[in-house]
Amino acid sequence: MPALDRNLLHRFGLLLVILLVGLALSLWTDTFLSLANFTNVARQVSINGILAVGVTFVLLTAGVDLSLGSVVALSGVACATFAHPGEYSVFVPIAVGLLTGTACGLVNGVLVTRGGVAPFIVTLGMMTIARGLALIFSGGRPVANMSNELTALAGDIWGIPIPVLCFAGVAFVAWYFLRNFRLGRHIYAVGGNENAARAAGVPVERVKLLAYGLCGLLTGLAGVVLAARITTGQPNAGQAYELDAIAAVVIGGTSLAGGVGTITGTLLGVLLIGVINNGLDLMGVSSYYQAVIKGVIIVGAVWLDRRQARS
Amino acid sequence: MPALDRNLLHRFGLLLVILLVGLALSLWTDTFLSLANFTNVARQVSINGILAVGVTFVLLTAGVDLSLGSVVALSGVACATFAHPGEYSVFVPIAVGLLTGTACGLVNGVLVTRGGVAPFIVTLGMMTIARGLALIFSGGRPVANMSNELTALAGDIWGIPIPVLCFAGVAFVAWYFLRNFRLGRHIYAVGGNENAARAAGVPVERVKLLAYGLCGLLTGLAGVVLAARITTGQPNAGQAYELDAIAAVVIGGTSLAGGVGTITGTLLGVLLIGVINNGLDLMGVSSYYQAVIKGVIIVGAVWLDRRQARS
Amino acid sequence: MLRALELRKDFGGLTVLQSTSVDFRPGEVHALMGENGAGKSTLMKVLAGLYRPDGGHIEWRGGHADFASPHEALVAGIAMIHQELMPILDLTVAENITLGAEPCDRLGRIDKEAQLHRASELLGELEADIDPSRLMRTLTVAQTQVVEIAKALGRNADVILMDEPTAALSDHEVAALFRFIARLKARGVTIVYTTHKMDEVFRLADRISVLRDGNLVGTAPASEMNPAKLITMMVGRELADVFPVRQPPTDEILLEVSGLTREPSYRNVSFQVRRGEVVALAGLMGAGRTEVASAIYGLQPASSGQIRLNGRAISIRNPQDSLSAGIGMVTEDRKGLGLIPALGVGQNITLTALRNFSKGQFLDHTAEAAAVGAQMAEFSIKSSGTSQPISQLSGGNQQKALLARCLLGAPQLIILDEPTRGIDIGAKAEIYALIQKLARAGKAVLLVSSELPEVLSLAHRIVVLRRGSVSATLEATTTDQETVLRHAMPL
Amino acid sequence: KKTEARKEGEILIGFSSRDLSAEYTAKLSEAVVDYANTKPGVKLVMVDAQSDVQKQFSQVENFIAQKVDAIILNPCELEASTPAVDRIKASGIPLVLVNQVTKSAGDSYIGSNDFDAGRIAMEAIAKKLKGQGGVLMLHGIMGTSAQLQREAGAREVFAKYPGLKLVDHQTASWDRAKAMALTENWIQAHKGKFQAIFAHNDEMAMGALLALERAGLKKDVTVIGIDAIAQALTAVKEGRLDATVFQDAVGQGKGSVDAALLLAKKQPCPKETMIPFKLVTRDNLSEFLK
Ligand SMILES: Nc1ncnc2c1ncn2[C@@H]1O[C@H](COP(=O)(O)OP(=O)(O)OP(=O)(O)O)[C@@H](O)[C@H]1O
Ligand SMILES: Nc1ncnc2c1ncn2[C@@H]1O[C@H](COP(=O)(O)OP(=O)(O)OP(=O)(O)O)[C@@H](O)[C@H]1O
Ligand SMILES: [Mg+2]
Ligand SMILES: [Mg+2]
Repeated sequence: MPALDRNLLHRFGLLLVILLVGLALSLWTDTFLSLANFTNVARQVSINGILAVGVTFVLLTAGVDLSLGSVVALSGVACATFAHPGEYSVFVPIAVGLLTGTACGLVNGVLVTRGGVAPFIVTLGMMTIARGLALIFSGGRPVANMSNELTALAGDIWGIPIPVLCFAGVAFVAWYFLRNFRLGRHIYAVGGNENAARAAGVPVERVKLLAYGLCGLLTGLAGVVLAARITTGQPNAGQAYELDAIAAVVIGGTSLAGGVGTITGTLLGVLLIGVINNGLDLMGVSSYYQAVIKGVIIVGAVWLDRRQARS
Repeated sequence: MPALDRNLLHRFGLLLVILLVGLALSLWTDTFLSLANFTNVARQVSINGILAVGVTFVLLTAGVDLSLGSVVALSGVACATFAHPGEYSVFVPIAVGLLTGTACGLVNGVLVTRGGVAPFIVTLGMMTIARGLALIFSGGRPVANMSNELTALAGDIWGIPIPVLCFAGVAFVAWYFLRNFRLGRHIYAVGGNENAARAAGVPVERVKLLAYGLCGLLTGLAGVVLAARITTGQPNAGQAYELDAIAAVVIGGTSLAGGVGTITGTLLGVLLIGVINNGLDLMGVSSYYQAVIKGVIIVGAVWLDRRQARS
Repeated sequence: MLRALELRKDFGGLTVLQSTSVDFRPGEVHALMGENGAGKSTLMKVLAGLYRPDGGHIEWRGGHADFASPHEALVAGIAMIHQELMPILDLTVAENITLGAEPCDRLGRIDKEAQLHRASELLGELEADIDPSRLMRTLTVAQTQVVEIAKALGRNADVILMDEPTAALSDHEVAALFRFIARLKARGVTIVYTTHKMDEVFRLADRISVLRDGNLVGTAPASEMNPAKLITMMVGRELADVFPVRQPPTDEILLEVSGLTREPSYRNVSFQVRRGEVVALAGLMGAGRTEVASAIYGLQPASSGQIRLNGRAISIRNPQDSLSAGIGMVTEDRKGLGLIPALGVGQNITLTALRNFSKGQFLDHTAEAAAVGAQMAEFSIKSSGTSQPISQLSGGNQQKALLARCLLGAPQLIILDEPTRGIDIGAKAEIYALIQKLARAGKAVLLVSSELPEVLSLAHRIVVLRRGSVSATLEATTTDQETVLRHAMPL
Repeated sequence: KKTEARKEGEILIGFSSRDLSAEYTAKLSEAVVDYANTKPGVKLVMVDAQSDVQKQFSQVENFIAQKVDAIILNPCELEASTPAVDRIKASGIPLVLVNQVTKSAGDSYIGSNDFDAGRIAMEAIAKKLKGQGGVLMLHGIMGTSAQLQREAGAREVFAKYPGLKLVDHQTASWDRAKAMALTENWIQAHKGKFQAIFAHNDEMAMGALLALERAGLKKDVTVIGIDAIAQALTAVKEGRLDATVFQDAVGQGKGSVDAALLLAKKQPCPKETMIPFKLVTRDNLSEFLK
């Protein structure tokens, strides 16, 4: 569909900024341009990437999910609780983590669709509730002593980090789903004009529930991957992850008003944030200035992107 | 105008929840129902209240401001820098704080209107930029040694805390402005349907700029009041204040899609959050459970409110 | 086979439909007539499952039908073309047309070939030249309406409810739609049809039901009806001649447009409008009428050309410029460029002229309320109060409110783009009278309308556009429908 | 030109600070940077993990990619930062841990034990109250190592003195304004039932102090914090704050840079350098004011 294929070209401004930043970094540092560092960047963006793909579904329906970070923590704690060595098969903690995330997502979805409460409020509530639950379940202490099978999830296969493979897989499936599946197109329709979608017989409530559920599932996955990476279920992990994830999606051209956006855009947004973080570290920019520069680049990138999209 | 006056009745569900929570607290604790505690609650909500009133303007234009917390910190630092005893008159630090906030707000406004960048991205950028600037200007250390004249701003007049008076004054002026000023009406029109407002001759860009500027001014005020209250300009103050402020506004019935909402609603939202925080502390609920209960009450209150508004 | 039995619908205490019973027969075109706000759209929305009735019930194929959502009604075989255009702007035309009924494989994947094919087939039947892979966002209002029609027709429903489907269409598309309706009829499909265009009713309808204030006045075969009788039933009184007499214009030129160009929409457009004159811009759909009018009002400034008002060249970059120069406009895109949905009717009406009701920045609520009251009475706008959100008004009343907004600013030049779209016959007559009154008062009116009778009877002169260029300027009194059409048709 | 290209023989040290917005870590980090600047031929790159384990992990990976000569890590967490430490050890780059241990040991550890800090502060309170009275405790962000260990240290003291009662405890997230509001609420709820407040850091202690002073209750209540930040020291000097617990930020900072340099030059270096916490009261204040 032109509406989608156009996207890469459409996001040309963003690609340009990423390339420019990359070029600058290659010139300034002798460490940026290396396979090892690219693997690094890929690994570092994978958790934010998985979250960003998940929240893309929700943002496309004109919703929002502020609970990502807390649900990452809760799923991580839930997963770690069942991941002590020799207790269960490795699939149990993974399933528990994914189910926890999905459950939170579905609760959000039900409150939004049946309860008619604004997504901002529902997910803000879930943000504090999930954090509280993570602290309660873990007794406020990190859940450690995870089995090697589970922490191996943060390792490599064929030299590629598994989190990166997860992210790539998730992104591909999401892209294919949104592009080719009826339900995927309905997500756009609901976000684009809810009344029109309903009048055309689209089951609006079910579509929204699906979007929140999928977002929850991917949040659970991010929680499991994070727990594997840091080898603990950390009840205070994931602080403000939702902001980075939503920022990546919006940078990638998805409208907070719903109905517009693509997974390729989201990937570019995730990449931009990852490259900036990596590059500023490599350049040894002082952290205070890092904050300022990061803010300026993000606003500048989006400005450039929109400017060329208009022209 | 009835569209505004309807509000209190309209927000009846919210009022009901506040009264219920208040009643429960009066029965459970013997400390909630006292003048001293009411003064307490009023003092504690005043900073969030000032921010909430400010961000109401922005939300009404269908924008958003995520930079509130960071700008509070930056304005506080700026104010404290000029507030050392015996250096300047007390008006200088106050003016500096207010101007800093206003400047940040105007920059947000210009980027949104002239730059055409989504408010979410602009203010997310400002969030990290202002935080970075606050850290740079203060060298990362709290700016202490403030004059008594300035810290007296957190004291009382006639037994009423000055922050509460500030909040009350700000709320009244904002209420009057939105109700009785042409520009106030224009803010609603722009948020309700930007294109239609433009076609009807409303100077859309100027109206938005004004909204962001006013929000910035009030954020600066909140920064000054906070600095006076904690007797320092704290570069890491105000973390996540934007979430509490926006939550209060949305709880009060303002739509994130713009064009709908009132200051009275915002006041009720601020009050609800304040009463919950105060009450849970008074009851000695454990931190973990506080988070869960707070989330449930907020979602529940909004759910009840919307349910009765529909019926 | 479809029956409404004592249906009642309330909106927060206001009863909009009171015990209305109508039955619709297979293979008939049943016209639903009534004034603005009579409850036609509401009745249709109840039948289509969009609203739940507050009383009575629907009988469908001999059984009780209780549709919880449009989805259920569609599955049962009832589709609706909504009066309110509901495009999903960022999806393609094909996706909009097949929305909710996409051709899929077993896994739920969309067959995009089939989707495009289905869309072009439907558009072809409606004789509309729209590329189905275009984004909805790039369509004009008229094209959007064609897509809405195709969307409903594509559901292969047994009952199709059509709520003012032709409001934004020009004769060519209307004719194509009517041919389509004839084919549907032959297949035994029931059509429930609402319109404010009298001629259509008598061309199409087998039976006519008239609603007034939510009550059914009566149902009769079309053959037993005539326009005068129908109007009397609708309005409750007889209506004098619809078109008032024209007064000759003055010689004083108020607006002079020369060489207005904005490729690819229009080029080198020049014409004049005198005080006291009504000039119509005529042309086929997509000829560029709306774009020329928007350029004069500043919504989409021209890239070159000159606009002179009262002999002075003025630069118009946005509506603020044109409003302060004394130009007002009612746009054709009521929802996109007109309504502020959440604000009350009153606040919508005073939005443009708010300065007149304020001292400095302070609003004078008393003066504002008085002006609102006067305008609502003058335009007989029906609402439950001045603070009722304008989005809750019936389509026609919304249109009247926007007219009231435009005229409250007392502009010298009034641009009206499809001003009577969706307005009932009684109100139309009032608007026609108003246009002549404005002309008589020395104002100038630039009228864009797709209804040729309207153009011919109201305007003094007609500027015909053909693919963005002026093909003729005709004196209304000495020309006729055929001449205008000949100049409008592509060569 | 690659401005960052390393000069011949220059030693490059990577330093990841836990959180520069926390005053104690900011002071520590500043000491690290300042001290490294005084060493010729040494270049130090500092990054801020903002209390995010995962972010710090990424920063460590970036250091490894840069092939730095040594890494100074101020870990965010005891458990969760362990993989980052393991990754560094696998890369063979010398590692100095400062101020916080992890499950895996580095090549050298410079620091002190948060458990002790909590214990010392609570002991001081117990002594002041003569083992009898109500205490309120202000927690840091729940679940962080510092919060957990400072609480554990304090709890040990409660176990020792049955007369000490923990009246209420609640998190104020290391934040002064939050601590102030919380203390105001506690004054309503528990007026007269508490004689001391123990705050997990000085920021919160200052907040509690301001709330008590505003309510005119300071004279009845002992307030003790941890970290000995500048304002706390001033407050101790003015007799407003009863005590704070000094953690030698400058000592830790210098020690970690020295250790990193030794390790980078492949010279022997002590496995562990403990820099003890010290209680700061009015009596011994002069030792700690520069
Ligand atoms: N959602 C709503 N809430 C409140 N009132 C409504 C709502 N929808 C419609 N109404 C009211 O119901 C009445 C009938 O509206 P309806 O749209 O059915 O009229 P209509 O006959 O279709 O008129 P028109 O010819 O102008 O389209 C109007 O007075 C309108 O204000
Ligand atoms: N928003 C838009 N984006 C792209 N093209 C547009 C847009 N609006 C109009 N056009 C194109 O500009 C041309 C002129 O459209 P315009 O709306 O002025 O026609 P019109 O004569 O007023 O017809 P009608 O109003 O009956 O559709 C058409 O070819 C149309 O496709
Ligand atoms: Mg209607
Ligand atoms: Mg037109």
